[in-house]
Amino acid sequence: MGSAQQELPFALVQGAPYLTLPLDLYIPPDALEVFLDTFEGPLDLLLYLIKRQNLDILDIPIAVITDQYIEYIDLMQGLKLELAAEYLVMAAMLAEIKSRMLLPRPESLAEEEDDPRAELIRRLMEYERFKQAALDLDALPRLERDLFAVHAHLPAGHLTRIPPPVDLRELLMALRDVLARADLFTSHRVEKESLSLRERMSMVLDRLCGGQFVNFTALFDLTEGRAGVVVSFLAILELIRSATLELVQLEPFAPIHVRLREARAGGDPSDQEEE
Amino acid sequence: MSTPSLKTIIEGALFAAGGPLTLEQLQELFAEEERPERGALLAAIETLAADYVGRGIEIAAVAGGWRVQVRALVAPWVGRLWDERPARYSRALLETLALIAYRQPITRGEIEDIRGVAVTTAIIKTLTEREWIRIVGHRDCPGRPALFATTRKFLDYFSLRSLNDLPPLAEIRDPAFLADEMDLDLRGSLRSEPGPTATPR
Amino acid sequence: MSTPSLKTIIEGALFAAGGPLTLEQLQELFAEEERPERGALLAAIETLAADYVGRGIEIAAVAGGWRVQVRALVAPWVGRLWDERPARYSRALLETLALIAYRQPITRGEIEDIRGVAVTTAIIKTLTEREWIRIVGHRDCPGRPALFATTRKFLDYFSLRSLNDLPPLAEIRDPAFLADEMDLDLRGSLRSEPGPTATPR
Repeated sequence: MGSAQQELPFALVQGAPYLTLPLDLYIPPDALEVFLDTFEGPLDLLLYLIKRQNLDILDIPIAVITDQYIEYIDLMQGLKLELAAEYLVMAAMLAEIKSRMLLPRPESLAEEEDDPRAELIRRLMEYERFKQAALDLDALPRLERDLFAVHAHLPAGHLTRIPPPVDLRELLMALRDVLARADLFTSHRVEKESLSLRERMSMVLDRLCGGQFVNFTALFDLTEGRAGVVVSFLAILELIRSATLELVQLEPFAPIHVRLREARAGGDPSDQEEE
Repeated sequence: MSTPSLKTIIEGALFAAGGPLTLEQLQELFAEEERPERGALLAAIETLAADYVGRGIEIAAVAGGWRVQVRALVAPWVGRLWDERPARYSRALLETLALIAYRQPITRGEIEDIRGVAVTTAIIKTLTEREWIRIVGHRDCPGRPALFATTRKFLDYFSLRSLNDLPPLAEIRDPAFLADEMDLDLRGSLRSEPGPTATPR
Repeated sequence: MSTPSLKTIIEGALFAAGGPLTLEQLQELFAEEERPERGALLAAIETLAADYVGRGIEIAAVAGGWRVQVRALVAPWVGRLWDERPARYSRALLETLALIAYRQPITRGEIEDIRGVAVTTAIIKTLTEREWIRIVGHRDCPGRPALFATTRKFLDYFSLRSLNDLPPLAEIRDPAFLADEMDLDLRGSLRSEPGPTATPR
């Protein structure tokens, strides 16, 4: 996996791919933001630094890599880019490994078992495997991109699609979940609002759904009594307030007409609904 | 990788489309410089249609263009795909329905605001096809969004005489409400979620 | 009207289903007394698959059964049917998904340990809403973190029949100077790779 270095552009600056960083590490500020998006974290950045120099992951020159890594981090902090805490943790860890490498090691200890880089190397290799696995996964033929599901039409008459049953309590449970999520419903206005008003609003809209003008008075059913008339009236007011309905009176004392606010031609107060 | 033939491309497109495709739509699958003539397309469609004679599906000319459909001969069997075990509605659909019931008339945008996530077209379509909701008007604001309300059928289905029979919101919000009243019965029905054995749509 | 052949019926069903169908689902299309054996079904599917070699569509075996799909060869043209480009997934999401696929069941913390950065809630939510991953349990340790695994939908989406079909993970190069110390550790993690029976239900 590690032998072939990938020549993926490290960053795109004004459309031009950057395959390597300038040696002096100067990067235009724009590019640094790209930089942060380009790397998936400290391990990814470290892998990049290692691969860029064709170094063997198993034998990292820790002092060199540490210095480079810290230079990047300093640079990014200098530019006040928000840096994930993980980058700083890694910087500290690198510095620690570096200092341990510098310490003289007692002869008695087998050096294989004491390499301070071991844990870092293990993590780098592990991360690199899954970085590759992600690329492999992305390369698999997948629906909606490489393959598409087929949909043949089924002629009418053969489909006895049974719609799922719904329990009212299930519906209420769903509503409660939404309520729990939405602070909107904590307002007293909503809680006090009568459902009969909302129902009436729908009924009024239904009467007007053809887009024609309807005589204002025709929207009231006097047999409902006073309460019913009041609900209808409130419903109409509410619909006017929310700019769903409009009232039209051609001249003073002429009958008032109501219709849906919809820029639809052909409506004229004279072709009012027959009652 | 060789370039697939015109017929192969058209075959793929007709099967993927999920609805009829016109000649123009088929032409637009190709970049300008390789766009086939109508004649060539028609010839390819004809050859394709001939390929499917006597099979389980056929390519039919309908008003909207060409469409792949299950042959009437096998439809009685294929129709059984949807016969048993009706799928259950998603939580998103139930939430949408509940919000339309309690807040009608309401726009899709308003539902989305409350739910905090998008309401898919499929949900609105399903609820409309089931005749539980309908469009009762349009709000007079940019885009003139449709206003949804519940229907008589909705009330009938849930055995309600009117929306007023629905419990008030305050009651639903009470944590005790569903906990006590709904007990095991509901738990049971919730548990019977469709398994991953893809219930065909 | 003559009775259509088994192959014709299966063809109609596979094309209409909109997703994979299992042998059991295909059997259920038939009344009890005319229900075909699995062997007969398999033979019919095989013949069908052979019929479609070299065409714009193909019959593929995925985790959820058999599925008819538009071939990748014509995808560049067919993809133009839709305005939107196919979704591209970020490296962060793909790495998270890869870890869940290869190391399931796995906790968010374990994913973060390997990736070296935090896994955002948005990624987990996207993967969950796409139904590619789900919670299969909780680790019995402080905080009882959720254990994630991939679903059959994930396999179907990526055209896999089982987790075994995933591309093999890169081999671990044996670091000589670490050999002893790391042996156990690495073997341990290798062992937890998906076994042949790890296909989620």
